[in-house]
Amino acid sequence: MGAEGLAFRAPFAFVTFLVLNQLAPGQDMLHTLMQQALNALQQGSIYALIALGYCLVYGVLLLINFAHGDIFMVGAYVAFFIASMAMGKYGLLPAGIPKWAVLAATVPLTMLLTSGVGVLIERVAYRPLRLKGANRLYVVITALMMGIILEYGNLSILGANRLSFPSLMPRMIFEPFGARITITELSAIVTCFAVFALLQWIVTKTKLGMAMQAVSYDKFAVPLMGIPLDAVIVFTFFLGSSLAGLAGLLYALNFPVLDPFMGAMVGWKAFVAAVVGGIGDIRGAFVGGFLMAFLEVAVVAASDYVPFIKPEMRDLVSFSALLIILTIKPTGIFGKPKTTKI
Amino acid sequence: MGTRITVPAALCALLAILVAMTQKDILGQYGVTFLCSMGIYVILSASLNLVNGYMGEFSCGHAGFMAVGAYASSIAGVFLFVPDKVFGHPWLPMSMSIVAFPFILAIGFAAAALAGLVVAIPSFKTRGDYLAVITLAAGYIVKSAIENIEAVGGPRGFMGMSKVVQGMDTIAELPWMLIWIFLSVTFTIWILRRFVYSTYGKGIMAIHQDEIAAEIMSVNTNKMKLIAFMLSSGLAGLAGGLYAYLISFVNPSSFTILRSTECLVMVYLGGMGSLTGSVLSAVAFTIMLEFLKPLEQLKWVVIPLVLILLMQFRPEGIMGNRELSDVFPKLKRFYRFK
Amino acid sequence: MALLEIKELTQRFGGLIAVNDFSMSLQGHELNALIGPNGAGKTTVFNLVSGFYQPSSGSITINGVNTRGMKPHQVTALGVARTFQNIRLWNDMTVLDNIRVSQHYRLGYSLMDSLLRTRRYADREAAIERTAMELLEFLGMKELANEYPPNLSYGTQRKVEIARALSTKPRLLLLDEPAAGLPSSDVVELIKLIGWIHKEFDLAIWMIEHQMTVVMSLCQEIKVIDFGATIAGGPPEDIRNNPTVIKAYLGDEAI
Amino acid sequence: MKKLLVALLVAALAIPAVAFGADTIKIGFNIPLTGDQPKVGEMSKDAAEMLQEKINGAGGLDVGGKKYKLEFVYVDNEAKPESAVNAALKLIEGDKVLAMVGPQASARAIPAAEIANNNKTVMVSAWSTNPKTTLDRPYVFRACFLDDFQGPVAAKFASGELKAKTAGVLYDVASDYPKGLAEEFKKSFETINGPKSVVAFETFTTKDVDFKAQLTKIIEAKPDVLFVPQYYNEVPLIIKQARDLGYKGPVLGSDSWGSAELMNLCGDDCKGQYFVTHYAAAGAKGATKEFIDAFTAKFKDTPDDVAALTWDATGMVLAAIQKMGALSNDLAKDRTALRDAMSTMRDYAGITGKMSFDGKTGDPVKCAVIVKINDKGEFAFHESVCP
Repeated sequence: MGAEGLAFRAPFAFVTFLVLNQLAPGQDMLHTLMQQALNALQQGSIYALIALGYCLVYGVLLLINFAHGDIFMVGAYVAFFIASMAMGKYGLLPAGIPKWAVLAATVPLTMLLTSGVGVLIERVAYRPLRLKGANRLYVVITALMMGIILEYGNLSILGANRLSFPSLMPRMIFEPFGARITITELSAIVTCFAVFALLQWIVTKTKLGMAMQAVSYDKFAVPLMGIPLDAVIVFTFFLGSSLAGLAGLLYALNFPVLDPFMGAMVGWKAFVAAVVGGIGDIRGAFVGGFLMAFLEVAVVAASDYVPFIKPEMRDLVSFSALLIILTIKPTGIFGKPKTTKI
Repeated sequence: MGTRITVPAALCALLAILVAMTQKDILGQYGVTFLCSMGIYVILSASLNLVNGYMGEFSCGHAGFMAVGAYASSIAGVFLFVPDKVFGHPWLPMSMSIVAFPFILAIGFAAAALAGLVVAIPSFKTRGDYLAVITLAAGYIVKSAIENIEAVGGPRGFMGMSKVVQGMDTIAELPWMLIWIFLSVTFTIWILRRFVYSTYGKGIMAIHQDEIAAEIMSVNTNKMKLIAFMLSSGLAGLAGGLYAYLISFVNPSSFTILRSTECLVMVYLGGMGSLTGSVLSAVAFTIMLEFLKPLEQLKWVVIPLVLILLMQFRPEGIMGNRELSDVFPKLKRFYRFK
Repeated sequence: MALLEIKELTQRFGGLIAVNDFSMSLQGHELNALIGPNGAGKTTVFNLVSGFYQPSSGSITINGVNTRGMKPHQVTALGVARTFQNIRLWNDMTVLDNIRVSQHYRLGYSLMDSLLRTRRYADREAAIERTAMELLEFLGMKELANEYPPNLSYGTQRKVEIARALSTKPRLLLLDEPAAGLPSSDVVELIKLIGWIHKEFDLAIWMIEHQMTVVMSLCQEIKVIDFGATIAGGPPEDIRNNPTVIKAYLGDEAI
Repeated sequence: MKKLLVALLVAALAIPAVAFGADTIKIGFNIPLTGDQPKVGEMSKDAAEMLQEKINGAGGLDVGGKKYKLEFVYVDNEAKPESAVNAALKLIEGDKVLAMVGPQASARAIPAAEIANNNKTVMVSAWSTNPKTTLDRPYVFRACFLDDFQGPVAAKFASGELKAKTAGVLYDVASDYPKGLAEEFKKSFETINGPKSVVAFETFTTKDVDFKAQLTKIIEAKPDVLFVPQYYNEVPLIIKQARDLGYKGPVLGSDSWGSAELMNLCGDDCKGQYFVTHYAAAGAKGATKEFIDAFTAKFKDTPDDVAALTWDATGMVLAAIQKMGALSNDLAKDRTALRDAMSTMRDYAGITGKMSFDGKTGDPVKCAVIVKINDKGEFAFHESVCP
């Protein structure tokens, strides 16, 4: 069976696995399983959204944009300020604008502004190096540095106080099969799937998408083909960063505590997810994100039933699993092995 | 032949001066600790350069190997010299610690080198960014594993190493850690120089520049990768051991991804495939870390900015892949090149 | 005992059969060629012989040793060296270092020797350097020793690559399109060089080449493959007017 | 090798040669102004500056009839162990401080304490709860109670006041403070309510924000109370997610909840919950109230427990200095004298309660306060538990 299959089956595998391990699967048991599956799905959607951003940029430039996690953080902050402004916080707008309107305004603005940040970084930090033909690892390091600058820049401007994100959605809870899911969680999942579909379409069907693939295939031939290289790259960063913005917003809706370092950890994990999925491939990032989440949740959930597995070992087990996947499949789940022509 | 002894002589002189300065209180404990951490950074960046610079892989789990070394040597030391509720009564008298210390460090080296296998073996098949993630995962695994081992205190950390250092003071009141770190730095540079300049070690650069050609031109690539990763992580372990005894306390949170990031930055700042570069950048980096403290938060905006600008102007790092002796050919008169 | 013995060699990539039931043998001092239209599977044969691929079926024996399961560096140690269609020199190493490193399998000292700089290390390094310099001198490239490949002309790079291959002390030298991309003047040069190498060194040369001038003026025997299958073999003049060969190259309407 | 020499010179110059002023007293602060918990550093610094102004405003510290001006030196330890050590040495050697306050978190406090003790300099950590910090270190003290006191207090309150027969615990396994406390709580709760009465003991890792997987398990186990010994930035998320998942029972917290930020972040979810801490902000009286009002007025920010504890830690040091009677200008002698004065401190009336040292350990004997978050979102005094 293909590794794709493996990735898709992982969740079901672990659900059935739990059922089998439970001697008498009662009603509660099933509820819990359902709940855990939902938890993983929701956590995965966040990972996947960020991973998609990594993947887009990588797919085009073969650049690991380590600043992405922090652009995501910027996104959350941007969303915060737009939302608070729209709710009349700074007196620029009258208070009492209905929340749905605020949300409707926040989404596009956040994406737009955040993508601005991303494009700016590309322009001032990455492009000069690229033009100088520096080793790509130097661009990677620059990206790392950019991330740190964003974190501490934020810290020194806004101070150490964490921000509490306003709730832009009613506190509505659905109860499918006895499991519970809030509307914010649901929206995160739905958005993630929608974005994935959209990107798939852009990359495979549209001219720009083709151009993006062309750039990643051969950076030097592309200009000769009359494709505006820089334009494509800028578009890529625009797309990737606006995704980070969207992810930041959804994240903030679900986890309404913002601090300058919120992007770091989730960013690293999303990056790992993207690579395990087969970096450069949209499907890879998507599947990888969910795989990561399902692994993490599985360890916690399974710890009661499997000997030697303690919930404390979550990172240990999940990362070991990913390591093994990469050892068996050296180019990730969707990555196609590079055939070197001799 | 004079060129043989100039460098050793110079080093001995320098060490003598350092020790003298501490005895005369020109150089206080603070200065000593500062130099020590600088030395540890030098070891870290030089050792990582072997993999990231000379072999051209992107390992970002160096902190993990450092952690293994730190814990291994700490446990060894405590096991031998310190009464501990987990590791029982000391086996040797305090005064022996000075004799045992090299072996304690060696244990750290060995343990970390073994841990290096976790990355080395996948590297046979997995390369590039995928290998990068394997190293990243390895780092997380080590940290998470230590957090789960109660015997070494889990997240509460592990201590008692100070006793071992005090044991040395019973022989003579000298800045022992400074001496050990000085020797270790020398050892690291010495071993790496000799390795990368031998035709044997050049196999690693061959892998970097064209793995297929290397393999077909009779370089046993898997073996070379194994050596590179184990040597690199081993030296990281050495640095870890020294760190543990310098701080006399280890806990998992000092070996996070951030520490690995620092190592990466130093390697690329110095230049891939330049030991001189690694040393330079490590020194520069530690100095920046210490002397920009007054800036508080802004320090971490300034340092990255400086580095980014540096890379804009020198996209190949401070030294590129050149060494001191390439920049000042005259120096070759004073020490043996290659 | 034959130097190289290939029996019913077959290589499949998924559905595609790159090499089909290919057999041949070299006694030890031939200068033969393997020709065929693009995508005929010539390079695949070389990759199989140099151990870069594992054959799907069939056997390759070098001096009576079956190379199945061997890694390329082991095969090289058996005395098989090769050059590449598109030059694969180590560009950040001097010409001298290129030729040094390619002697890796017979350095004759261990890691420890290199770290401790033992007497053995010193002797062997000296020997390796000597061999390298001698080889360069022999090929009239002594003054290039400390040049970096990218600074050299394409033709010279080819020459260096051949020198690097020779430095592994091969019994069998595989040349993959040595004349590819060379100006005609250099081609004449190259023909001379190959012939001279074949005369001076005790080895067999087996080359893939498209330029018939090279093949015709040098080779004793020529094997022609198309779609992985052997379609003809024999001395140059036979091949030159063999209808199947012409058909393979030019298609039916040529006749 | 040249570089080492250069570095050496730089380092040698780096050590500020500060003379030990005759009529000033220097106290060093080894606090995380940067790193991953800058808020802690900020709060500590604010509290210290306030105290300094207060004393110097009154003409200085009166030691045996002689007024001394206070000079506070703040060094950033970047929340890194090695920087904490450097900072400690810098303060002790370079700045020649009489005593050092901080580092706050145990991971930094333990190595720094080693330095302080070896250099025979008094160090007071405000909120390091790890036993190792003061263990066999006569010169090291702390201003907060330990896990093995707080844990039982929480357990007793849970099973008494909250009538809990079973409890669930969610804590950060990678951070030593919550881990220690969670284990202490488990131990004493199970001694009260019998083995296995802690029905769920779940963990996560620092910087996690999604606790649903763990909470789902906890809720499945149906505990009467949920104990969350976590920091104020994690608590809001934990409680919100617990409620979303349908948990209706009470949530019990620890002193790490005690920050004004908690309510900004948590909102209504936290109202009606209890937590164990050092002092109650709302309805506070006397010195405590003064402190809170002054702090809020000065920094537009309600002080959290770090601020309060730093205030007390520093206050204790100053009290001990006064107790010494007089300062000889021999630093080593004064430091030792200060140590003796500290270790015999009795009933120091701090804003976080009375503190005493028994002369043997550096751990204070002090009372804990249980606070209820009332409907106005204030931390209201509920009861006080003493050892």
